[in-house]
Amino acid sequence: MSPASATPVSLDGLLLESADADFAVTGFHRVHSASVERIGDVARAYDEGAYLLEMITCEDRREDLKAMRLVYTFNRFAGDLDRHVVTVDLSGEIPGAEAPSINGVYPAANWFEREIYDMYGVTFSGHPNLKRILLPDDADFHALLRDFGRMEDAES
Amino acid sequence: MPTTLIEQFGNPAIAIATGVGGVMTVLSLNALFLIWLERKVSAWIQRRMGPMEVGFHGVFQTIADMLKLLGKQLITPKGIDKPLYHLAPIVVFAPVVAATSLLPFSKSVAISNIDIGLVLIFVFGGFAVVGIFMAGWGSNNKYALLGAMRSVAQNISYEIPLILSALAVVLMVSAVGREVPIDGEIVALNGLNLAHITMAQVHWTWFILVQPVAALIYFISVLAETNRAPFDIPEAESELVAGFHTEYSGMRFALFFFAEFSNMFIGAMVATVLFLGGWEGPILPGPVWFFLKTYALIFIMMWVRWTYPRLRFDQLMTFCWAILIPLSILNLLVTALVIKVVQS
Amino acid sequence: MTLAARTVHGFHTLLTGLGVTFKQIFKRNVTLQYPHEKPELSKAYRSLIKLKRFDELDSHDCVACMQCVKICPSACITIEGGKVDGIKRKRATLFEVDFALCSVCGLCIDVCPTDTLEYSRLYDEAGYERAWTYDLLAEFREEEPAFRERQRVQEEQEAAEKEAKRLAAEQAKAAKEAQASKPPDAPEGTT
Amino acid sequence: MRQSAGPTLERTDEADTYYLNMGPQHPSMHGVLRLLLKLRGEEIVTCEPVIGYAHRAHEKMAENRNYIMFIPNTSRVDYLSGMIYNIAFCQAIEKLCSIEVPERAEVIRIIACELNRIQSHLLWFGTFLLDLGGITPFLYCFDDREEILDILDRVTGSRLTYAYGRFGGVTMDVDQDFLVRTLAFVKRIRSRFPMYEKLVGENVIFRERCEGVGVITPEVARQYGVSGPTLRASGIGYDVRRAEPYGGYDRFDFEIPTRTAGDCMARFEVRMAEMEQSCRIIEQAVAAMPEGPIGPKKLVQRLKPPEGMFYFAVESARGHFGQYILSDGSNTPLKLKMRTPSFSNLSAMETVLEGTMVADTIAIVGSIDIVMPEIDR
Amino acid sequence: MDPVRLPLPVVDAAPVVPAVAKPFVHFAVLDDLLNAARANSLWPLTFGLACCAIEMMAVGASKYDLDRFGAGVFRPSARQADVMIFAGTISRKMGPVIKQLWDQMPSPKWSIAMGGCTIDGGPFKYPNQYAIYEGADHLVPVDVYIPGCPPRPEALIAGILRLQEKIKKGEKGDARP
Repeated sequence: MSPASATPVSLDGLLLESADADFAVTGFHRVHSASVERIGDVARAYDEGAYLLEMITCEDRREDLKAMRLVYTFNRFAGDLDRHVVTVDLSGEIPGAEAPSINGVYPAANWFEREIYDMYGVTFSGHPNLKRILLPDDADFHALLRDFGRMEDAES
Repeated sequence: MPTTLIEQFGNPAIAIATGVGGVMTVLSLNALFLIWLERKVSAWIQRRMGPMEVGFHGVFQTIADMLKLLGKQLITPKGIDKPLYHLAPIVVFAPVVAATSLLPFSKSVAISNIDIGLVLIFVFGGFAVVGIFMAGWGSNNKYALLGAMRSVAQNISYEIPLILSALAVVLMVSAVGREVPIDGEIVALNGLNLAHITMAQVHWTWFILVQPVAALIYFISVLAETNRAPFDIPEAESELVAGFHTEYSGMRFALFFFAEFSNMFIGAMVATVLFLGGWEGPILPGPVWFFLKTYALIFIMMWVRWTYPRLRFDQLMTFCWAILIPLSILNLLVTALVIKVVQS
Repeated sequence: MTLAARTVHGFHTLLTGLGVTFKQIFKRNVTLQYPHEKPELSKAYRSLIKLKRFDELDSHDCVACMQCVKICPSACITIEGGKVDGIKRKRATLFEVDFALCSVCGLCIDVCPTDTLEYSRLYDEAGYERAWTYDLLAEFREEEPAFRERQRVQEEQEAAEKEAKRLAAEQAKAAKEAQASKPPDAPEGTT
Repeated sequence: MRQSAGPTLERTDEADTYYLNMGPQHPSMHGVLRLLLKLRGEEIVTCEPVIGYAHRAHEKMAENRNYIMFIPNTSRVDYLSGMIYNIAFCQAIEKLCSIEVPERAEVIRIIACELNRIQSHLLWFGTFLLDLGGITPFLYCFDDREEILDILDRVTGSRLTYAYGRFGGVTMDVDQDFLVRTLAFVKRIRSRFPMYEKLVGENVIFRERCEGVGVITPEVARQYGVSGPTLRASGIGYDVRRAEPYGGYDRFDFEIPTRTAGDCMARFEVRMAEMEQSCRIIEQAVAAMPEGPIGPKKLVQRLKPPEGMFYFAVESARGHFGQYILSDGSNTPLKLKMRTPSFSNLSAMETVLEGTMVADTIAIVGSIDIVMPEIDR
Repeated sequence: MDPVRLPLPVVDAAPVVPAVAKPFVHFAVLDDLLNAARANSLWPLTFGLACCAIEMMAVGASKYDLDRFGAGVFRPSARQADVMIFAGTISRKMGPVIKQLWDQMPSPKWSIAMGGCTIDGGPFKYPNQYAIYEGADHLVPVDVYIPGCPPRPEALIAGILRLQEKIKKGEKGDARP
C-alpha cells in the first residue's frame, strides 16, 4: 500500500481543505474539497502527476447542504495505487448549477460530464457537445434528482 | 464428341425447350440440395445437428424455406431506383441458367457444344457483377451501396487470375491435343471448347496433376467470384448487415440466394471440367463422375467457409494484385516455356 | 520475412485451420434434443417459488407473516391470510406470485420464518397470454378443510394439556403452601 | 413525451462524406450500441458512439430500495460477469458495515468469480471472431461456456444472472461433486487452448485482420481511464486483484499477463493468457478449500452503515468496476454510483477509430469487449 | 407438484393493430401447406437487447441448436426476417427503433416476448419507472410470451414450438384476431 502522505502532486494553494482518509474503510487515500474556480487547475495538477480521472459523479445534496456536490476521483493505474477524491460544491438551483468542464485536460471527462448533465441538470461550461447521453434527446426531466420519480408519489 | 440437343431433336424449338427445362430442374433441385447440404456441413463441423424436424434429417427444410419465401410480402422500399431494383435479381439469376447449358456432362450428353464455351462462361460470370451492382445501387440503402461497390471491385479484380489460370489449361490442351482420335477421325483439340478440354484430359492425365498452381489459383478465384467466405465481403454479415441484398425480401431475396448457390455450383463444375477431367472415371457412367467431383469441390468450398474469418477489403485487393496475378502470369509463362521446350 | 515466405507460411496456417475443423466433423454432436430429451436439472436449480409440503402437517406452513412480500425487490408476491375459523395458528388463504416480475433472487426463501418456500422445477414455460400469475395454494386448496380440522383438534389437545399442566402446577403450589403454613408439629397426612 | 431515438441524420458539412448509421440493431454491435459514423468512402472521418438504448435506471432503483433489495439488480448490470458484480456488491456492503465473512465463503466466491471470468472471456472470443467473419469458433466457445454454466448451475441455480451472494457469505454450500467437475473443466479447457491457437491464433487471415489494428497507446489509455484487458494489452499491468487485493485474492499467486503492442492481437493474447491465469487460481482455490460455515444463519437485513463516502473497486472481466456509495446511516443508500469499465473503454473509441476502415471499426469495437447495459446502467 | 398457473383473464394488452378481416377465399390444402412451410422456417431477426440475448445466442449454439427446427438462420436485415424475438429490456429510447424495425419486416410476421422484462417489466418494474417500456405489448402485438429471468434455452425452444403450433393453426401474426 503506497504511503498516502507522499503525494507527488503539487496541490498547494488550490484546495479548500484536505484530509487523510483510512483506505481500508473508505477506499480513499486522501479526501480534498476544492472551489468551483480552481477545479481546472486541480485537474491539471493531477494530470502532471500522471494520475488518471477514474470517475466524476454528482450528488443531489440540496436538502442538507443546499448544494449540488460534484465528486472527482483521481487514481494511478501505472504507479502504485493512490486514490484521491475531490468534492466541489455548486449552487443548489437546477438548472442554475454550473461548473467548468475539465474535458481539455482529461478527455475521459467528456462522457462523465454529459452523464451528469443528463441525470442531474448540472451544466459544464466549455464542454464540446454537452447533450444528453443516456436519456432520449427530447426528454424534459433529469432522472437522478431526488425529487424526481419517487416511488411513493407514483400514481399506480 | 457429345451429341448436342440440336442434333438429337433436329427441331430447334423442342431442343431449346428440353434444354432450358433440363437446366432449370437440375439447377433448382441442386440449389435446394446445396442449401440443405450447407446447413448440414456447418452443423457437422460445429458438432450440432442442423435441420432435423422437417422430414427425415430435415430433408424438406429447404422446400419449406422456399415455400415460405414464396408466401412473403414483397416490400418495395420508398426512394428506390425502380428499374434497377426490380431487374437486379433477374440479371443476377439469368446468366446462371445460360452458363449451365454450356457444360459437357458426359461423353454422349451435352446441351450444347460451342467452340468458344470457356469464353462464354466467363462472359456470363461477368453478368453477375452487373446484377449485384444494380441491386446495391438501386435499393437506396447505404449498406447495400457499400456492398455493391465492394463486390464490383472484388469480382473484376478476381476475374483476371481466374482467366489467366484457365489460359494455362487452354495452352496445355492445344499443346497436348495435336492429333487425337475422336470417334474415328483425327482432330486438333481446340483449347476453348469444354468438351475438347475434357477429351484432352481423358487422352492424357488430369490437369490438376500437371497444373497444381493453376488449379489452386482457379479455386481461390472461384471462391472470390461467388462471394464465398473468406471473400464474402459484399454481403459481409457482421459489417454491412446483409450487403447488397439488404433491401430484398421474399422471392426476390430467394432469387439472390438461389443465384449464389448456383454460381457456386457452376464454379465447381467448370473447375471439374478444367482440372479434374470432367466425365472421365473408371467404371461409373460419365455424369455420375461429373457430379461426384463437383460436389467434392463444393464440400471443400463449404468447409473453407466455416473455418476462416473474413479478409478486410484492402487486404483482399493486395492479395489479388500482389500475389495471385503475378503468380498466375508466372505460371502461364512457365507453361508456355515448357511447351516450347517439349515441342522442339 | 519476404513476401513469398510469408505467403507460404500463411498458406500453411490455413491448412492447419482446415485440419482442426475436419477433425471436429467426426466427433459426436453435443446437442441436447430438447423436445425429445429432457434436461436433468441440478438440485440447486432455481425457478419460480412454491410452497413446501411438510410431512408432519401434510400441508404447507405459510402463516401469512408478509415477510417475503416486504423483502421482494420486484413486489411480485401477493398474500392474504390470518386467523381462520378458530385456529390460533395463522394461515394464508391466498398466495400468488407473478412469474413475469420475479427475478428468482431467492430473498423470499431466505427470509421466510417457517421455511415453507422452495424452488419449483419449472423450466420450459411458454404461452400465448400475457398474465403469468401463479397460484401457489392450488395443490393444497381441496385438503385445506381437513387440515384445519386436524389443526383444531391438535390445538384443543394442546390447550387441554396446558390446562392440565397449569392445574397440576397450581396443586403443587397449593400443596407446598399448605405444607409451609404448618411447620413444627407433626405433618399430618403425609401420604 | 415523445421519445426520439437519438440524433437524426442530416447532410454532412464536409465534401464527399456521408453519415452511416451503424444502428442500435446491428449484428456485431454487441447489443444496442449505435455508432454514428461520418465516412469518406470506407474510411471513418469521425465516429460518435450514441448510447443509452439499454438504460434501465439501475442507480435510480438503488436510491429507492434497501441495500438488500438491490441484489438482483447487480448481476443484471453486466450479465456477462454477473457473478463478479453480484459478489462485488456484497463485498462492498460487507466492507461498509464491517460484516465478517467466513473463509470458506471467500474461497467459494473466488472460484465462482474466476469461472465467471473465463466464461465471459470465452463469449468475448466467440463474438470477436463472429465480428471478423469466422462463425465456427463462436460455437466451439459456446460448448466450453455451457460446461461452466452447468457447473455454476449446480450451486447457484441460475445460468447467467446470479443472486448467489448475500451480505456475509453465499447462499448454498459447495459439495465434492462441484469441486471434481471444476477440476475436470479446467483440464478440458486447457486441452482446448491449443486448438483455439491453431484454428484462430495462428491463422494468417486473423493475424492480418488484427495486427496493428486499433492501437491504444498508454497515454490515450490514461487520458480516457481505460482499464482491464484493454489497458493491459497497452503495456500497463494494472489489475485491481493485485493493486488493491480484496476478498482473499492475495492468498493465491497468479501473474498479470500484459502485452505492449496495444492492438487487437495484443488484446486477444492478453485475454487468452488471462483465462489460463484464472484456471491457475481455481486450481489453487479448490486445493485450499477450508471447512466451515458459508455465511450467517439468518439473512442480514437491517444494516447500520456509517455515514460518508465509500469507494470499493473490483476487477470485472472488462476492467476496473468501482462502486461509490454515499451513505447517510439509513438502510437505503443516498447514492450508489457504479463506475463501469466499458463506459470509459468505449469513450476512448472516439479517437482510436478515426481514420480506420469500416471493417476495422467492427474489429476494434469487438476487441475491447463491451456490454451495453453495463455502459448505459 | 409444480404450482398451477391461474387461468386469469387475458390482460387486455394495448390494442396496437386493428383486427384484419378473415380472408374471403379459403384454399384448404394450400393454406395448410403454406402454414406448415412458414412454421418450419421461422427466420429470427438478430435482435439482442440485454441479458436474454445471451440465452438466445446459447439457443443458437451447439448444445440447444435452434437450427433443428429450421429457425437457426438469424437474419440481420429486417427485410428477410419472419419473427422478432424481444430478448431483453426494452428501453424508452429503443421504442421508435423497434417500431421502425417492426414496420420494415414483411408480413406475415410474428413476435416472441422472451423474458420477464418484455412481458411486464420484470425486475425493473417499479412505480414511476421512467426508463423502460414495461412489456413489449406497448409497441408491437406479441404472439408468444416466455416468462423467466432469463428463461432457460429450453423455454425459448418451447416458445418457438408454441409459435409453430399457432402458425400451423393458421393465425397470422400481425392480424390480431
